[in-house]
Amino acid sequence: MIAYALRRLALIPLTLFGIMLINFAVVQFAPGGPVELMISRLQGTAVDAAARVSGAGSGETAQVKAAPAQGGQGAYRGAQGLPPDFIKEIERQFGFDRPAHERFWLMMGQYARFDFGKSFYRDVSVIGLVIEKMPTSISLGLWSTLIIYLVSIPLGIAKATRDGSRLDVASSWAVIIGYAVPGFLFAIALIVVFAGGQYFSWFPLRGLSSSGMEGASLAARAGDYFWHLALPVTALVVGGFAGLTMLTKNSFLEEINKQYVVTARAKGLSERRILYGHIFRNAMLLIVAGFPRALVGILFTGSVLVEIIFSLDGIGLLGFEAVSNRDYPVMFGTLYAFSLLGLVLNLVSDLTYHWVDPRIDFEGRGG
Amino acid sequence: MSENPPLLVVDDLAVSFGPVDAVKGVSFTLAKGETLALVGESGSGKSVTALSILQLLPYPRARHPRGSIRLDGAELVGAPEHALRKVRGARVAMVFQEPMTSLNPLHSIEKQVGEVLELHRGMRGAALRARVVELLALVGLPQPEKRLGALPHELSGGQRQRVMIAMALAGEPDILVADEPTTALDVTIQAQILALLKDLQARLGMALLFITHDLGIVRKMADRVCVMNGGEIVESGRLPQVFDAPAHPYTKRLLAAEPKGKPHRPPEGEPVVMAARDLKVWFPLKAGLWRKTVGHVKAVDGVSLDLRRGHTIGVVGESGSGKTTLGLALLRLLDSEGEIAFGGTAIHSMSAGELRPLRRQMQMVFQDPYGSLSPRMSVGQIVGEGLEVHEPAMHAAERHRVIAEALAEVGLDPATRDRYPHEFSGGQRQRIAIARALVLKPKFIVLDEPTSALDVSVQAQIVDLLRDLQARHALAYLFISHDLRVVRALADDLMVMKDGKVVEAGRAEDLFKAPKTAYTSALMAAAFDLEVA
Amino acid sequence: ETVAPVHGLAMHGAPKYGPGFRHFDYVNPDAPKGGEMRLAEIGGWDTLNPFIVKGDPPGGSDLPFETLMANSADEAFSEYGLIAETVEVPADRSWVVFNLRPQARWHDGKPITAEDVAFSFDILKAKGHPRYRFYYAAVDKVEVLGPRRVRFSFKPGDNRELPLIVGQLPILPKHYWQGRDFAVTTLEPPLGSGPYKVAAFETQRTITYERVRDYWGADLPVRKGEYNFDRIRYDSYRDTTVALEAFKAGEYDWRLENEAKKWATAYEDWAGLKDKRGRRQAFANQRPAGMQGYAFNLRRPLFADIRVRQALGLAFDFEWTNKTLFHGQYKRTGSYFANSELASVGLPSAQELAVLEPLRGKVPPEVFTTEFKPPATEGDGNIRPNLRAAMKLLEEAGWMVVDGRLVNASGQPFAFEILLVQPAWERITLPFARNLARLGIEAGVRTVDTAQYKNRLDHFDFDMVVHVWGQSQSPGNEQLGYWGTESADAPGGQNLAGIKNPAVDSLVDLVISAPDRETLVARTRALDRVLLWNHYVIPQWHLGLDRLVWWDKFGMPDKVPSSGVQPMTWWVRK
Amino acid sequence: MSLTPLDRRRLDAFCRNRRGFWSLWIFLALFLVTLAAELVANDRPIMVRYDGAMYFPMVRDYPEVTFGGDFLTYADYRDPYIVEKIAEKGWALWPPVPFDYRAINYDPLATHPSPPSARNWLGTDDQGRDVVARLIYGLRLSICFGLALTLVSTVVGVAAGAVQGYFGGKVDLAFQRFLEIWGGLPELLILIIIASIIKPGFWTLLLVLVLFSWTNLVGVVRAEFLRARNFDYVRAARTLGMSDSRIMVRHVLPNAMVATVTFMPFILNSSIVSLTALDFLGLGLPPGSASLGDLLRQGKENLQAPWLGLTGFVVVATLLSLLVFVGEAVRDAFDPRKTT
Ligand SMILES: Nc1ncnc2c1ncn2[C@@H]1O[C@H](COP(=O)(O)OP(=O)(O)OP(=O)(O)O)[C@@H](O)[C@H]1O
Ligand SMILES: Nc1ncnc2c1ncn2[C@@H]1O[C@H](COP(=O)(O)OP(=O)(O)OP(=O)(O)O)[C@@H](O)[C@H]1O
Ligand SMILES: [Mg+2]
Ligand SMILES: [Mg+2]
Repeated sequence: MIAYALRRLALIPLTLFGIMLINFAVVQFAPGGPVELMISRLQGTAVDAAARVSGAGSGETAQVKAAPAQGGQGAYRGAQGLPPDFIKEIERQFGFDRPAHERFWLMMGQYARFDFGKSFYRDVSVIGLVIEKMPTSISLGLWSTLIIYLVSIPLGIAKATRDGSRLDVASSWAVIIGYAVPGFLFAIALIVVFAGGQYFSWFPLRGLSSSGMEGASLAARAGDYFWHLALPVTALVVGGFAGLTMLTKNSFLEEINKQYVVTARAKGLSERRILYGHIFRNAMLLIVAGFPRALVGILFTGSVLVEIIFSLDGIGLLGFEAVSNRDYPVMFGTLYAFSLLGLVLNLVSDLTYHWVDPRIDFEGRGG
Repeated sequence: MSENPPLLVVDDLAVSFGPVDAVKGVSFTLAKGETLALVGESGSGKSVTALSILQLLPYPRARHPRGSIRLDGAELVGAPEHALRKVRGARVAMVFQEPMTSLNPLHSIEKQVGEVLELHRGMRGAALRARVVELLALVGLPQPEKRLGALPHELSGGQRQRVMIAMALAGEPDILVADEPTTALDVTIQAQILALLKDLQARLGMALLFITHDLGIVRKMADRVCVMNGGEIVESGRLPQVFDAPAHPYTKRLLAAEPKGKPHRPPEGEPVVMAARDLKVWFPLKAGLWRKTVGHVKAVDGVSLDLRRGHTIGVVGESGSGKTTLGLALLRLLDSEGEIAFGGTAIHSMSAGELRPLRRQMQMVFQDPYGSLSPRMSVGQIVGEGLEVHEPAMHAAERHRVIAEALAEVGLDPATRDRYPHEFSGGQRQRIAIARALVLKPKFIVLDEPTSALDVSVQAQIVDLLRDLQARHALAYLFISHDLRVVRALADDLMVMKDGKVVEAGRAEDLFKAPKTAYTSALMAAAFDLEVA
Repeated sequence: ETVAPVHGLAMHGAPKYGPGFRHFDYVNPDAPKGGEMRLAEIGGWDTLNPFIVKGDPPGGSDLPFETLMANSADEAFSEYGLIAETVEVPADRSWVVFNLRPQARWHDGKPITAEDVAFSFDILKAKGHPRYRFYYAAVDKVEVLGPRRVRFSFKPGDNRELPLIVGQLPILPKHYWQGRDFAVTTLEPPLGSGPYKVAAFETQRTITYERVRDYWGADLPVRKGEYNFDRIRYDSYRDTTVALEAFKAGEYDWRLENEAKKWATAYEDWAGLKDKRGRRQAFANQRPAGMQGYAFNLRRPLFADIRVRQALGLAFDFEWTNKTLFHGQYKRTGSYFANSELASVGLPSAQELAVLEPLRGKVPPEVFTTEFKPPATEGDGNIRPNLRAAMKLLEEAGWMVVDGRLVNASGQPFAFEILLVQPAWERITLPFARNLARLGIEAGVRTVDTAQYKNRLDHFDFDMVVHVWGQSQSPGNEQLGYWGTESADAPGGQNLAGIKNPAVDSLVDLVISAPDRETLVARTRALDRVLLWNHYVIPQWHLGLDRLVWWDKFGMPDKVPSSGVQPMTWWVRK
Repeated sequence: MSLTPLDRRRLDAFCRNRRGFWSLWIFLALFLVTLAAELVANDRPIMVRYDGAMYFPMVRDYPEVTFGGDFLTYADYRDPYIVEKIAEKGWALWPPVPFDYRAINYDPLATHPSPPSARNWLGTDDQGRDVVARLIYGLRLSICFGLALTLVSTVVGVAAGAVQGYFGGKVDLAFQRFLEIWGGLPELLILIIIASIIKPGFWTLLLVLVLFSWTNLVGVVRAEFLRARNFDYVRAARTLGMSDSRIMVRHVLPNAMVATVTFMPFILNSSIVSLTALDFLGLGLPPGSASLGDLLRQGKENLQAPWLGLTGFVVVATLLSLLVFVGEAVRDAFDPRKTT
C-alpha cells in the first residue's frame, strides 16, 4: 500500500500538468478572450457573467451603461471603436503579445513556485482571492456536507431495515421532493418566507455575519454566524439528501441478508449494533467512494446559485465568474488549487477503500 | 442425565419457504447436559430446524405454519426481538454450518470473538483480550496472540471454523447448537474440540444439539439421536437403541452406507498431467497504519508433486497446513514461486490470457462452496456456464439436458435448477460446486473437501461418481480431505502436509498401512479409532 | 486673446441659468439635512478607485469626488462652475481656461489648485480608465497659468463639445496621489473633495458614505438643496429577485424598477403599499431614449430591398406585445431620438426642408410627404391587415409563396436568423417569428453567450439583432459611428445595420457641425426622417418614465427635471 | 422469446413491489401520451369539414386560400379569420388541447403569463403559450433526451468503472489519470466553444452532455468492482476459464449495481435539468422548444406566476418519484433474496 500511495503521489504532479495543459489548450480556442471582454467592458456592452443566472438585466429595454463618474454624456464616446494601438496595449498588459506556448511555460514555471499571479481585472493576487472567499465556501460546504451525511446515512439505514414500510415510502417522497424542488425557487421561497418583509423576518437576507459584530462575545458571534447560515445551508442541503439516502439504503439492502448478519444476530446483538457495528463498514464503501466528488462539488461548484441568491462570495462564484470573464489567472489558479485538492482526495479515498475493506488492493488482475 | 426436565422443547415445528416445505413437523426435547444428535440426509432440514430455534431464518420469506419452540417454557417462535436477543448468544449459541461465509469479512477475529464476551460477559480491555486468546487456544488455533488481527479471509477453512466455535462458546451458553462444527477440521483437532465440548458439558451442564454427518462422532458424543429425512424425524431414541437396532429403512440405509470400494488401479506409466516443483506461497503478515509487512505465513513451502493421468493424489494434513493454498497455487489462482507444468507445458509463467484456454482442462471444487457460487445466478446457469463458454456450439436444449444430468448425478433434483444458491442446504451447495466442475469433464480437478457437508449415503454416491468418471475419462484428482475414509476410498497416492511442507508422500495403501512419521500415524489413529482418543 | 470669464457653458447658445443664480429650479433650496438613504445595487464591488479600468467600484463611488463643472439636469447640455468658479472660452472654442474657486478644499483641508487639475488630467489620461483617453484625445495640452488658473488647448477641429467635456474632468489631489500607485485597485478610500466621504464599508457587501460636515461647496448654486442625507448606504445584492424582496422587507429605501412585469405585479402584495408606508410612482422624463429595434444587417442581400424591410416591420405586433407581455407600459418608438425634442414630428418644418431639399431623389420620397408612423395593429393578435400589406410589398419585391414558403424567382426560400444575447428577449422575439412564419418567412431565433455575441457583432456576422443606439440631448460625433458609411466596415463599430447612404452621411456631417441648438434640432430631425423612411430597423419601444418605489420617508422637490428623477435632491422628512 | 424461469421469478418479484409496478405503468402511460403529443395537443384540428370536403390538417398542410383566406401560405387554424370562414361553411374537430407548444393564445387578451383558466388549464407561460401543451411536448422531449443521455452515459460510465476496478494495476492507474484530467476540463468553456461552432440540436446536445456526464458513475462502479473482484465466486469463474469480459458482465456486474441502480433516476433527472442550464450559455435547444427545464426556468423568472414553477416542480417530482420507485422494484427483482 505504501508503494502504491507513493506511486500515486508521484503521479499527481504529472496529472496536474496534464490538466493545466489541456485547459490551457482549450482556452486558446475559447471565443472572446480577456482582451475582447475587457474591450466590451470598456464599451459598456458586456453582460455581467452572473447576470444570466441572477436575472440582472432582464428588463425589456436594453440599457446602455453610463460611465460611473460621468453624467452619461460621454458614454457614447466608446461607440467610435477602440484604436488598435490601445487594443495592443491591453494585449501586452495581459501578456497576450507572446505566443501561447511561451505563456504556458511561463505560467507553469510560476505555478511550480506557487506563484499564481494576479487577477486580470483587479489587483488582488489569486491566492488572496481564494483565501478571501474560502471561509464562505468552507462554511457552506462543511455544514451542508455534515448535515447531509448525518441525516442521510441514518435515514438510509432506517429505510433499509424497514424496506417497503410506510416510513420508507414517506421518507422516499420527502427526499425526492427535496431533490426535485428547483434550487433557486426554494432559495427564493426561503427568502420570501423567512427573510422578506411579508411573512416572517426571522433570518438575515445576505452575508455570513452582521456588521458590527467584531467586538461581540464568541458565543454571540457564533450565534450570529449560524443565524446567517441557516437559510443558505437549508437551501443547499435540501436537494442533497435524496442521492445519499437512497445509496445508503440500497447498500444496506445489499448487505443486510448476508450470512454474517445472521451470525451477528445469533450472537444476540441488538439490531442497531448489527446495523452500525457490522453492516455499516461493509456497506460504506460506496459512500466513501462518492465522498471526494461530493465534497469537491459542494466546495467548488455546487453552491454558485446559493451564493448568488444569498449574496455570499464563495469560491463557486469566483470560479464561475472567472471562466465567464476569462479571468485566466483566477481561472487557472482556482483550477490548480482544486485539481490538487481533488487529486489528493481521490488518493485518500482510494486508500480509504483499503482501510474499509482490507481485501481491496489495486494490483493488476486478469488481462 | 436425560432425566433432567427438558430445557428446550421443539414441538411439531414446521418451516416453509414459499411453496417449499423444508421442515414438516419436527418434535424433540433437549435436557440440560444432554447431547442430542441430529443426523440425516443432506437437505433434510437439519440446519433449518437448528436456525428456527434462534429464529434466524430469513423471515418473512421463511414461515412457521405451525409448531412451537420453548426454552424453559418460554415460547421462541414469533417472540419479540428483545426477548430473542437475551436468548441468542447467551443462552443458546450457534455454530454455523458454513464457517467460511458466516464470519464478518471485515472484522478481525479478535473483534468477532470479543464482541460476544463484551455483550454477554461484560468484559473489557485487557481481560477481554486475554479471554479471547484463551478461547482461541482452547479450540486449537495455533499462535492465537499473533493472529488476533487476522481477517477471516486470511484463515484456512478449519481455522475459521474454530473461530466460529470459540465465538459460540464465549458466551458460555446453556445450549450449544452445533451445525456440522468439525467438517473442516482434521481428526486430531476434531478430537480436541470434541473433548473440549464434553468437558464444558460436564462442567457447565451445557446441552448440545449436534448436527453431523459423521456417525462416528455421533457414536462418541450423543446421548440420543434423531434421524431426519425429507423434513421429518423418521426415527429417534437413545443412541444404542437407534444405532444398534434401527427401525426405519432410511436409518438402516444410513448406517450401512460408508465410502466403500478401493481406488481402481490405473495403469502405471501414464503421462504426468500436473507437476509442480518447489512450489512456495508465502503470505505477508502486515501490521500498523501503513500495513507494513512484519513477517510471513509460509502456507506452502516448497512442495513438489507429479500427478499422472487417471490417478488421484490425496492430500491430508492438519487444518491450516496449506492444502487449500497448494490447490489454488497449482491452478494459478494464487501467485506462487516455483514451477508448475500442466500436461507438460509450463504454466507458471503464462499470462492469464494464455492460461484461459487451458482452464477448461483443470477445475476446482472450492472448500467454501457457498462463496464460490455467484449469488445472483441460478444454479442451472452456474453449472451450465462452463459449457456455454467452452462449447459454444452446443445447442441450448442439449445444454439443458447435460445440466439436468449433472445435477441428477450429484443427487440433486434437476427441477431445482432455477433456484439461487442461497436456497439450498450446505450439502446441496457442495454438490452444485462438484457438478459445476465435473460437467466440463476436465483432465484435472482439485477437490478441496468436496464431501465435508455430505451425509454418508450421498458421500458414497459422490465417491462412486468420482471414481466412475475417473475410470471412464481418466481424470486426475488432487483430493484434499480430512476424512481419511474417503481418502482411502479414492486416493492411490497420498501426501501428508504440515506447516506448508510435505512430511510424507507415497502410495496410499502403504502409508495407510505403515505410516512413517509420528504425525501421520497420529492422524490415522485419530481417524480410524476415534473411541481411542 | 482674452475672453470674459463666464459662470457656465451651454453646448449651444446661452445656458438657462444666468450668472448669480441661487440654485437649480428642480431642487428645494430649503431641504432639511439629515437622515439616511439606503440603496441597493446588483453585484459586488472590490475597489474604491472608480477612475481606473481594474476592479468594480461600489455604488456612489463618485460621491466623494468633484468635477470642474457641474451638469444641470433640466437642460440639454449645460455646465456651471463647481470647482471652477468661472470659465473662459473663445468663440471658436479652441481652448478653455478654468478659474478655480479659492474656497475649494480637499477633505484634508488643503486647497484645490491648478496643479491638481493638471495632475488629474495627466494621470487620468495615462493611468486612468481608457475612456479618458478617448474623451480627451483632442486635448492638445494643459497649462497651469496660475495657482488657480489652468488652460486646456485643443487640437484643431470643429468640435464644440470639448470645453464641456473637459469640464467633466474629475479633479484628484496631487499631494495625496504622490507616492501612491494610481493604477491599482485599492480599499483605502482616496482623498476627495465632494459632499460625502466613505465612512464604513465591507467589500462586496456594503458601503456607507457620510456627509462632510464642513463641505466647502455646500452653498454653491450647483449644490444648493442637493446632497441632503447625512448618510448614504449602498448594499450589494447578487440576485435581482432577492434585492426586490429585500426592498419589500424594508432593507433599503429606494428602488428604480426596470422590468415591466415586476412593476405591474411584484408590488401588489407589498405591505408598504397596503398600509401607505411606501409609494410607487412613475415619473415622466425627457431623456432621449434613442432607438431600440430589430436591426437589419444590410450587408445581407436579403434585406437590400427597402420593401422587404418595410414588410417585415409590418409583421411585428407591438400593440399585442405591449399589452400582453409588458402590461401596456411602453411607448412605441417612432424616432431615432425618441422621447426628446430631437425627434421628428409631423411633416418636415421649413428649416428641415431646407436641409432635406438638396437630397430629394436620394432619400425615400415619403420623407417629404408623410409623417413616419410605425405600423400599428389592433393589439388583439389579429394582424391580418398588416400581413396583407406586407404580402403585397413582398410580392412587389419579387417574392412569392410556393408550397407555403416564401421564395424568390430562383426558388430560394426567405430564411434568416435573429440573433439574441439575453434569453429574456426570446419571449418577445418568438411571437414576431411566428408572425413572419405566416408570411412564409422562416425566421430562426438563436441566443448565444456574450463573448460569442460580441464576436459575431464585431464581424457583422448576423442577419438581425436587437440593438439600441443610445442618444444624448446633444447628438454629435457619435452619429458618424452609428450611421456613417465609413464605420460600416470597421470591425467592432456601431454601424451594425451597415448603412452606406451618402444622404445620411451628409446629414450626419450637418448635425455635427450645427452652430446652434435650433439648427441642431432641425438637422437632427431631418436625419431622423431619412433614417426612419429607409426602414433600417424595425423600431421597438421606449419607456420615458422612471418607475420608482420607495419607503415613504422622503421629501422631494415639486419639479422633476427633464433628465429624470434626481435622488440626491430628495431629503428625509422630519 | 419465452422467459426463462429465472426471469419469470424476477418479473414476479418486480410485480410484487406494487409501488414500483404501478409507477412503471403510470410512467409508461405518461410517456405514451406524450409520444402522441400531436394528437393530444395541437393547434390544428384533427379534421375539418369545409364546403363539403374533408380536410386533415394534422396530416397535410393546406394553404389558407383553401378555406377562403388571403394567403397561399399554410393556414393558421387558430386565426379568428380562418375560424370564422370554416364555421361559415363547415366545422372543425379539435384535439382536447387546442394548442401546440408554440401556439400563442391570442383570444382572451390577458397579460401573459396568465393564470389557469378553463381555456388554459394550467395557465399560459410568459409568451402566452398554453402550459399544458408545452408540458406534454416538453415531457416527450425531456424524457427522450433524459433516457437517451442516461442510458448512454451509464453504459459508458459503468463500462469504464468496471474495466478500471476489475483489472486494476496499470490499467486503473492510467485510466484514473485520464479521468482526472478529463474531469479537469473546463466544462463551461468547452460548452461555450462548442456553442460557437455548432448550432445546437437534440443530438448534438446529447453528445455534448454525454462528454461530461459519463464520468459520474465511474468512481463508484470502480470501487464496487475493486471489492467484488476478490470474491470467491469470481475466482471460481476464472477457474472455469471464462474471459474477463464475461466475468465482469455475468459475475461481477450483477453484484456491483447498487450505485448504478440508485443513481439512474437521478442521472435522468439531472439530464433533464442540465439541458436547460445550457440555455444560459446559449447552447440550449433552439429557443421556443418545449422542455421541462424551460418550464422551470420560466417559473424562476416569473415568481409572480407560481403556476409555472409549481407545474414544473410537481412534474419533475412526480417523474423522479416514479423512476425511483421503478428503480426500487428493479432492485428487488434482481435481489436473489427477494424473489420466490
Ligand atoms: N432460503 C431457502 N429457500 C428455499 N429453500 C430452502 C432455503 N433454505 C433451505 N431450503 C431448503 O430446505 C431444505 C432443508 O435445508 P437444510 O439447510 O435444513 O438442510 P440440511 O439438512 O441442513 O442439509 P445439509 O446436510 O446439506 O446441510 C433443503 O431442501 C433446502 O433446499
Ligand atoms: N490471504 C491470506 N493471508 C494470510 N494468511 C493466509 C491467507 N490465506 C491463508 N493463509 C494462511 O495460510 C495457512 C494455510 O492455509 P490453507 O487455507 O492452505 O490451509 P488448509 O490446509 O487448507 O487448512 P484447512 O484444512 O483448515 O482448510 C493458514 O495458516 C492460513 O491462516
Ligand atoms: Mg445444513
Ligand atoms: Mg483448506
